[in-house]
Amino acid sequence: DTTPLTIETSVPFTSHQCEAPSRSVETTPKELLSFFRQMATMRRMEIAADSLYKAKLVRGFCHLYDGQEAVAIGMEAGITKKDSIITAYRDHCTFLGRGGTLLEVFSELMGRKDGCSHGKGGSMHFYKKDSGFYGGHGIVGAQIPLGCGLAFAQKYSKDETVTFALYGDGAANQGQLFEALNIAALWDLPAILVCENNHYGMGTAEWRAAKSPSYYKRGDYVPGLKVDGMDALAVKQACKFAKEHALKNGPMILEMDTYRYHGHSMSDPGSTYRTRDEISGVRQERDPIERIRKLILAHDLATEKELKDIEKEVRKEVDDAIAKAKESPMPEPSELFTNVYVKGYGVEIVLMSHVRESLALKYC
Amino acid sequence: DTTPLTIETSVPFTSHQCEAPSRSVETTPKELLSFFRQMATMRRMEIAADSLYKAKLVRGFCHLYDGQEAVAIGMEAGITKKDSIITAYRDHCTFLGRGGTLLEVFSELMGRKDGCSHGKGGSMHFYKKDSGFYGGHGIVGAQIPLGCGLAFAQKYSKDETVTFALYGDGAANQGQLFEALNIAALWDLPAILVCENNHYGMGTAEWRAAKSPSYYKRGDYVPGLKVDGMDALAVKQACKFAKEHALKNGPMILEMDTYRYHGHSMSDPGSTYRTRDEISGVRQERDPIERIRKLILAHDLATEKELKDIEKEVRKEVDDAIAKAKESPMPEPSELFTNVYVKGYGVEIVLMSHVRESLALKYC
Amino acid sequence: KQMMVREALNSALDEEMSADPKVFLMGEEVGEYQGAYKISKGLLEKYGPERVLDTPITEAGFTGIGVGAAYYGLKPVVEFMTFNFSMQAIDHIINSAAKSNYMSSGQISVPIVFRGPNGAAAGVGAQHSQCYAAWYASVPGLKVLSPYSSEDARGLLKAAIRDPDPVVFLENELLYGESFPVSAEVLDSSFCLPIGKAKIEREGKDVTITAFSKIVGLSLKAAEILAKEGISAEVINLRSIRPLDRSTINASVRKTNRLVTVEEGFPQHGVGAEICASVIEESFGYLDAPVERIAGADVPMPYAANLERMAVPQVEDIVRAAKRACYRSVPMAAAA
Amino acid sequence: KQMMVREALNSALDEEMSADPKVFLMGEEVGEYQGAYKISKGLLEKYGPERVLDTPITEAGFTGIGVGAAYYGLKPVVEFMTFNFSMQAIDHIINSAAKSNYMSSGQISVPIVFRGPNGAAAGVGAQHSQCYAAWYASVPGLKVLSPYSSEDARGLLKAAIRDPDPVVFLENELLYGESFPVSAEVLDSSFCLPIGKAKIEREGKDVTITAFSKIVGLSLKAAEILAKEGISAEVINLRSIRPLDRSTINASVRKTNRLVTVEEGFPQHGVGAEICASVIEESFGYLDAPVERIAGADVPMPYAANLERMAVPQVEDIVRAAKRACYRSVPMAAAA
Ligand SMILES: Cc1ncc(C[n+]2csc(CCOP(=O)(O)OP(=O)(O)O)c2C)c(N)n1
Ligand SMILES: Cc1ncc(C[n+]2csc(CCOP(=O)(O)OP(=O)(O)O)c2C)c(N)n1
Ligand SMILES: [Mg+2]
Ligand SMILES: [Mg+2]
Repeated sequence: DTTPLTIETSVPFTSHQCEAPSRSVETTPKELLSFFRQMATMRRMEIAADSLYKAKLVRGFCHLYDGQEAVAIGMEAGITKKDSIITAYRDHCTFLGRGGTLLEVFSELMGRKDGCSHGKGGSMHFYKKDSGFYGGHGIVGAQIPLGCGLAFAQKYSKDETVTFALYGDGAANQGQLFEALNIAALWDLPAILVCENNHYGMGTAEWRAAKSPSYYKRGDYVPGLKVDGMDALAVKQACKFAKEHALKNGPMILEMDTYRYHGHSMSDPGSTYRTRDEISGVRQERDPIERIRKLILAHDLATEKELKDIEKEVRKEVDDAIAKAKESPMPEPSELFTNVYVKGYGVEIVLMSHVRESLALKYC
Repeated sequence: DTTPLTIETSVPFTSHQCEAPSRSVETTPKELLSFFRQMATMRRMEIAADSLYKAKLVRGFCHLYDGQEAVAIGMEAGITKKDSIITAYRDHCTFLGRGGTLLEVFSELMGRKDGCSHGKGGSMHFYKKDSGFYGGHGIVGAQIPLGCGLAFAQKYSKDETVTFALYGDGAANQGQLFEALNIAALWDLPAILVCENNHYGMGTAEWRAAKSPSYYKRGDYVPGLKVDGMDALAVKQACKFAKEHALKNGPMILEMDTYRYHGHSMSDPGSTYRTRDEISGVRQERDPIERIRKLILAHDLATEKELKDIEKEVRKEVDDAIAKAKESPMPEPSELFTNVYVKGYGVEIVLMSHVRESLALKYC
Repeated sequence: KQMMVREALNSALDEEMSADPKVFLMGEEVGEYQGAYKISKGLLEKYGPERVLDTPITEAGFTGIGVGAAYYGLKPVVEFMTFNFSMQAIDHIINSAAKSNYMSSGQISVPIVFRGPNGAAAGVGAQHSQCYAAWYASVPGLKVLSPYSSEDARGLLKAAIRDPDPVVFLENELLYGESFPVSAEVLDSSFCLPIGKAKIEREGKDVTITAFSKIVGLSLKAAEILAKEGISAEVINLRSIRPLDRSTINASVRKTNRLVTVEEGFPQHGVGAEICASVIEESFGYLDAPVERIAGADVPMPYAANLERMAVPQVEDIVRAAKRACYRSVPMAAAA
Repeated sequence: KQMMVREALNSALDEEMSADPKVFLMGEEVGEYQGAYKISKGLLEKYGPERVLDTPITEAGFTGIGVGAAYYGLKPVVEFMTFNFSMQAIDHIINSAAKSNYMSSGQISVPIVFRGPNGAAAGVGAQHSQCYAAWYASVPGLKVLSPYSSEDARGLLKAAIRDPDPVVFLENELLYGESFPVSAEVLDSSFCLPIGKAKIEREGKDVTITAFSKIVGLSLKAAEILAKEGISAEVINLRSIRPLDRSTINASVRKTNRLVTVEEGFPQHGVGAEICASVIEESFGYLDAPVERIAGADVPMPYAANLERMAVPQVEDIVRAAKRACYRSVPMAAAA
């Protein structure tokens, strides 16, 4: 059902150096239902990742996105797959939003062949270049200049597309943000810097890490918008607006006011530096999925039962993907040495593998 | 002669997030005459360094400060030697302002024993810790966090002193400025960030390197002042003001509008990216020494002849210092291995000197 | 008595902070969160926010601030959540810290410690697993320590904090939770180890094995296996990568005539290469077999468990290398 | 025909930019100023400001932008005014560039060149004189080249730009103004050298000398002096530090049975240490004398001319080391 529907954003946009877009967002029943399904999938996926981690099937770091789904979903609704996205280590849902599959997610998390990085990247390093997703970066802040570089290449190639570079409130203090933003502004790069402000960088509340937590004003001289990041429609509106702006005038900053329900990563209970009340308050009042559920019900686009069914379907999809991922084999031992260089180790490239002869003995 | 005298600054201060100090600056005949003498010394010293360089007695990089003298002089007049100063590679005059001697300057420039770093530092690495001068840094921007660190230590030690960290307009775009400023503001450090805006970073005009060349507004949330850096009295007023502010409220930014007459360093003719007219215009209208000369004459504090005599004396002092520096010996060969560590190479520290046995053979 | 490495580090910090008011700790999450790996647990409470400082995630900025504070005479301990993030601040470690005393002819000393976990943890992938021992230890002006046991951790960290020069202190996340026996001497607050001295963890006569950090443990296990097969391995715990204890290493090789170097980092220009060169320079005539160099595989760290295991040295690799060194007296190339 | 290294680099950039519209140049002062060392002279005029980009002095920012552009498929050439400043950007070189192809299992290749002068110039002091060859060449995912002559400069820079992987290209300021003879082949726009292959600059049979960049020149001078004294030295110009051409080095040592490694960088974990280890691993039985390692002195670079001269290898150091390697068959330690 694609009958147009206009819905007001939860709160007005706050703008800096620009006029805010309208609060009335165009959507369709179809879009709302797909928002619901996709966000439910993301939520379910992250909960499942949590369980897999606890079952020791996922190793190392694992940063979950539940609570922040509206950013990934709303952004995709406002742009196309020709636009580029780059983000940090909290990348599972961003990858899914770009068209990645549950099987790729779970396989990667478990270090299997069918993972989006064939098991070589892990939780923090998902990519999907064919639809413009450039990772998945583990170093706080690094993706911001990298994203501006993607935007540079888009402009250089006259592609008329833009890049969204996502980072956290903690990352927003990084010097490389200021360096990249200055260059992006000097060169009018079609870069949108998206600060996913979930109000904590690990255990540090935003105000303890930033003298000025107005992230949408980070570059004095660059227009910015503060957006309710729990409202997928507001995110969509803002991203559309920012894309148009960026193609014409260069960079823009979007601050998404959002929240992560989980701790920072699996080793963080997430409850020592914030109250349980704070978390449950957000869940009750601002949850991005519930917001869409209410809209759907209020506009009679589906029944409660239908939505529950979608959730059931989603749960099954996730379970099926996990089952399949568990059957995906570990990468071949020989994969240890592939992809270090594009052309692999040819005659020209002397691998020092004999340094650990054992490897050669065991696997080559 | 220390009768108080009140003089108006050349132009009003422009302020950001604070109220500007008064344009009326208290001074004395004595101070003005000492400004004149000191700035004349600095000017002469830099011109002499230029000649020594051309005579191949100075090697490597050599960044001259002529044109910017009022910043060094005015700053010293506003603070005490218990306050700390840290700057970049353009450090000869800052060192002199802190009480360093001409002999130390020229000896260091020629790599001699009597240099302030015993010949081991060179032009870019002057220090005078006993009067709070912490160098002399070659990496653009590095001195900014370092300076905030000095301020941290001052506060930690409850010394009631402040640090002035000087950097150029080019350096002002460095990410580490934003990182350090944020921390300085969060921790209320008594740090004053002084941007010596001479309008070029090497061959790049400020507007080509900075989307927003309002350096005194660099940190949104931190008070800033734009100062005529060619007016030693304005600089003094601003530095006093900033020191008071910083002790009470934490960091502040001062942008000194100044100019370098020489090229960036000795290899830069300094005339490809700016017009000769621009340079001579500044010389004629804004020269910091001429400004003080005029004030002295206008207030009848000395005659033209007396000022000329000072200049002659200064010239002689410089020549004498050079002569003496030329007689200063090269550092002892054994100095190659001293000061790598505080305690030198004891039994515990295995130097790999045998790697170049020749050294040992030749000198040890 | 047993002590965890985590406790050893924590107590060393605690004691040095209590002994010297100039010592302070800064870094991400070191205060209210008690440290990402809980190394600084309790210190904020004990020493207050003036001496235990939570920083924003801005390594270049806070490291520069730490170094500046050291210029002034304080004794900062800067924690990197892991040393991978020290690359954002490496210019300050090298150009601002290591070189200042020299450039200033001794005016500006830099008594600072940079510490945190280094090298591979478990399953954290390519960007979070690099070993920086060889890089930092190549730089004159720095000292580089890497503890293995709780004794090392206590004695070396205390030495690092008391030292007047910049020290890079490379810990290992996987050791934090390991327990080691500690003597009363080690537990005494005056305990301190010398910088630049290796420790012979196990004496032996047939082959020398050099290692540092976590790999010392693997080497000791390898030595046990080798003992069962009649090979007596001497295991050297380097403790200090710079200065490198060339004399202990060479003395051992002159005794055993065989050398296996082991490390987790990348092979090229690694610690093993340096040790090999040091031994060739000083004890060439004593070597009865080519030096065996075991290192991390020459690839970015893969995530998958099977690949990761292949990428880092295992006990069996050390055993095999030691056997090669002992049984074979012809050059390796000829055997290969 | 003679050609300066500066011209060789400039023409290589020019030709590759003209051949491939995806190639662009960015860095400080590369455009309007024509390059701090005039390597990019004329390129702005020829290719316009879209392809020759002056950046602010913000290495982390512009390097990250370069790497991002390479992710997208462009072929950036990023100039560092000197490699000392690359430390501000090193996280992007290592974590963003070197590891991406691996972490993404081949999805995100990074065809980028990082270039600029490396190592000591003359009289520029401790912060401006460091050699980064050993650091970068320790990192899997990077290739590291270091040209000596104009032929090298042209052939290797063209190879670097055409290569699909991130290449660190280490020039030397003191060579920019040096002229070398070049053949017609070298001047042809199709000229390109293989990455990973060393060049034997001078054949010899008594001792092998390995060197790269400016030191190749000193080594050739040393070889001449040695020749007069009846010692025939083989001089290997490494050209590529990573991959290191182990086979050429080992083949030479198997012939000469003696090895002197020379470099300007710090000794510990240096290129010499690696070469020594490589030869011990592959040709242990062939060595008739301990490997002689010549490196920069293990100190920050002093400014004073006399100290600076002592801090960097001189021709006489190489000659002396080669003689030691040739005349002495007892271990060095015994001789010392
Ligand atoms: C340069 C660097 N420093 C430290 C870390 C460790 N670290 C990983 S995530 C994180 C917190 C980041 O917080 P924020 O930017 O708000 O993103 P969020 O996790 O909330 O999405 C820290 C400190 C890192 N990965 N990189
Ligand atoms: C990180 C770094 N990048 C580049 C350089 C080379 N460099 C030295 S000075 C300079 C220009 C600095 O300009 P500015 O900050 O305006 O100071 P000014 O020289 O005008 O006093 C540059 C690019 C450096 N020293 N450090
Ligand atoms: Mg956050
Ligand atoms: Mg300037």
